[in-house]
Amino acid sequence: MSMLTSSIKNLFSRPFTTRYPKVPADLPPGNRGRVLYDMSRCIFCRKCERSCPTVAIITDRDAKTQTVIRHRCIGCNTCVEVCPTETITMVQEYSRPDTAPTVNVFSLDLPRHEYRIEHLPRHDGRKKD
Amino acid sequence: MNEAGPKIERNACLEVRKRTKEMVEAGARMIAIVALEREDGSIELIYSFDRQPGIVDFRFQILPEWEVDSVADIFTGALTLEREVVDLFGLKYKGIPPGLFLEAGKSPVAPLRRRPAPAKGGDEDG
Amino acid sequence: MDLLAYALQVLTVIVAPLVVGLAMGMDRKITARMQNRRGPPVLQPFYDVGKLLSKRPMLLSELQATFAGAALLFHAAALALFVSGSDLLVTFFVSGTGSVCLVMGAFSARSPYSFIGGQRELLAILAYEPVLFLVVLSIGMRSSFLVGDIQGGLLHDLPLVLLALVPVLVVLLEKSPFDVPTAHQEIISGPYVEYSGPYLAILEVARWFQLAFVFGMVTLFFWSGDAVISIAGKLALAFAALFATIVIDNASARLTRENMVSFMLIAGIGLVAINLLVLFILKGSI
Amino acid sequence: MGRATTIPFGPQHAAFLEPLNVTLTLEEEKVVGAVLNQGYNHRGMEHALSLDYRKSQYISERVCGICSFHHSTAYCQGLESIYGIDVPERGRLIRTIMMECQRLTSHLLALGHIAESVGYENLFMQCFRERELVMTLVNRISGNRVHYSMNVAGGVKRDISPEGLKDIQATMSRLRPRLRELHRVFSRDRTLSKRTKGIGVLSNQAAREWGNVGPVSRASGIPRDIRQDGFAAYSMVKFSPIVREEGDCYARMMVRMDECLQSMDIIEQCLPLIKDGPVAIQMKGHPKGEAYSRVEAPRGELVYFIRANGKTALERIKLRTPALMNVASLLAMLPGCQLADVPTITVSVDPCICCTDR
Repeated sequence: MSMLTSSIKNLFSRPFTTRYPKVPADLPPGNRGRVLYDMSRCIFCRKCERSCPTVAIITDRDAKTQTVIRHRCIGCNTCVEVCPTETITMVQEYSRPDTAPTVNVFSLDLPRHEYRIEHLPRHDGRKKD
Repeated sequence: MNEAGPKIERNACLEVRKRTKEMVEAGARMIAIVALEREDGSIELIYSFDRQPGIVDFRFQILPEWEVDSVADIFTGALTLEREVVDLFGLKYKGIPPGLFLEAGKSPVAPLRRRPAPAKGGDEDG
Repeated sequence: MDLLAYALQVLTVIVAPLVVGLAMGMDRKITARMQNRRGPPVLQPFYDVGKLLSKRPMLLSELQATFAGAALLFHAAALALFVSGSDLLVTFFVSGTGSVCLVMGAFSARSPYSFIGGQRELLAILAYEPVLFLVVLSIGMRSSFLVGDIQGGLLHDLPLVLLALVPVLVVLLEKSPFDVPTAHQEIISGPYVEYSGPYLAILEVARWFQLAFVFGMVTLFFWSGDAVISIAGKLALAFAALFATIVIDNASARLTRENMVSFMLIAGIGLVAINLLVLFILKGSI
Repeated sequence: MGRATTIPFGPQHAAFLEPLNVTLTLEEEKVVGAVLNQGYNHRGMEHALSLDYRKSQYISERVCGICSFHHSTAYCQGLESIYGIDVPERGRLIRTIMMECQRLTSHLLALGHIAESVGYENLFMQCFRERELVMTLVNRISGNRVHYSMNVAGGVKRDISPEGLKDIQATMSRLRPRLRELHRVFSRDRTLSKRTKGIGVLSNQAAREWGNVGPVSRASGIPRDIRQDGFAAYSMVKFSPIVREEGDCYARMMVRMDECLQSMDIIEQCLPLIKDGPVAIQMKGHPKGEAYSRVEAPRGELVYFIRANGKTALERIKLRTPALMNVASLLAMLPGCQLADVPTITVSVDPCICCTDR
């Protein structure tokens, strides 16, 4: 019965929880949400692709695109650190939840930090040998 | 330990019980059994003990078909560690059944052993 | 009996479980606030039942559906008898039969969790029914067995009997420390585990009827000549009982079966006995 | 009666956060036999970790969500000792602070989980509310709530700013009275102690035989804490392992509760020690050699064995997680108890199935 006092106290104090999907989450500055590319700076050196621990980045030199497989990205910040031209930035907000695996395609014809969302069939986005 | 590792020895399988008993009587605690496959296909087993202030280990090398003596009756906790080796490396321990992590008959056999490489560079996709 | 009174009774039988459903929603909200959370909307129990009703019916055995329906019927009949002002003893036994139907439904599914849940539910019935029975007896002896004839003075004369109803409510509302039969961390909601979809909804509604009956017993303790004061007092008393169980729930861990049976029998029967004894000494008669 | 029934406890069970199956043989409600089945979460982590040593510190965090920093620290320490380098002092202190923060979150989770397993929902919520303070703190410091991605071989890659240090201090002073209150509830609450005292006793002898580690062994009177070996910056702070003798669920619970308070002490001792300087040093070349690396994770001693042969892929990396030893010892505790106590006992060893199965 030791919780008696704190229960009554809680009853008359404001709830600790928030109405999350309606109210945005309280993300601190420096939160690693997701990566965005500024394609005008990209030199297609493939450093990010090679450094990615989860093989979430596909660089296409011919089509001039960078593809991020969203559900594979773990937000470890490695690509941001290795990028020689500061093409990649990490933003606070998380990517939106989705019902199917999505890839975000960054290409030169899109404005800065904008991307095209494409859906992948399941089990795709993995290198075939 | 030198780079080449210990010699492949049949007797080592039997000696492990003696060494474990010594260790346990000296108040040591077994912390891990590390199995690793060497280039020549033999298996190196490392039994490591926490005997303060440091780690003491006992290593030997066997062929994968040999049966190893179980030390689970000397140190009960070794049972889990041995079953793990059985599961992941397909070794045979005396009286220890497989099936700690993997389901017998349904899961891949010995997932941590090198497969008979179909082509080179096939390690990437696991 | 004139038609208006009759219509009023039918309306009460329909509305009472809905009020209980609303009370369940308030219970969840208050519990959440006590735990410093926001909690679901007050209408959540109705959303839940609606959702359950819209699901595909699935059963392990046909008997389960029969017993779920029987539980609903018995509990509804008990409430109807109670509202129509008939004998409290008969009402009590009809309601008890409804509880047993739940156990039978649990036993009719071939599942170990359901079986253990059924056994525990039987044990719970063994623990709370005697107390409830004694409460009924003391109300009947003090005032009248016919619900329609019961008038004021119960709260004044039998306060400890009312107190004995609180642990009964704790068991029926499935709250710790005595949520033993439906302990979801142990046996995953016990007797309910093999029910799903509309049948679970039926059992939930049956529970509302049962609770409406027990809360009805609580409301008997307050009576006033003025209808408005009477109803307000009855609701306040029922809410106080609910609030007491919520406070107990939030300040205790679940106890074991043995604790439940011994506490219920010793404390419940003890409280009723002390009350009656004191009453006997003070007034010379019960 | 007297006929034994077999019930599957898990892999999907309300008391477990993760898939673990205990097949119980019951007589009435008394447990007469138990068989553990695990492996529902086996992901082949040892193989995945050995693919590329430069990326493995991120993957090793993913072995387990609630002791992620300990995993990556163990991995990085292993590589560092293969390279034979010493991490700068600031880097070690930051690691220590992060590890203790994570111990706080992990222990509060375990405590809340024990409270939940005996149906004490309110206490569970309170534990998680206080845990949230630490979670948001580490989110501000590291950029993420669970997987900090701060460790690299050679140190840490994200420094703590002076404001961050003040933030830590402020959070600790906010947290302390709240944890004292929790400590009071956990130690004094009568219904809770009724459900945990004398339940699931693991004797000192049994704990030694099963090779238990961490809070489980310390609750059975084995005064062993790997932090005393002084990895990271633990040689610079003063603390002594918390040991209890009873070996029951209550003792395991209270050891965790006391360790929470101790963690705060350690963090507060670390803060003034932090001096300006580098947080990491760069390493050259591929690793070659082998090393054992041990850290005291929230659940106990975590052992990494790394053997590298000068290539990108490691030859062998072996993880001996604490939960593997502790979960196995359930077999010694379960027989003879009541069905109602099974969730409490299993949860009191803090079974992290992600760690166990890897």
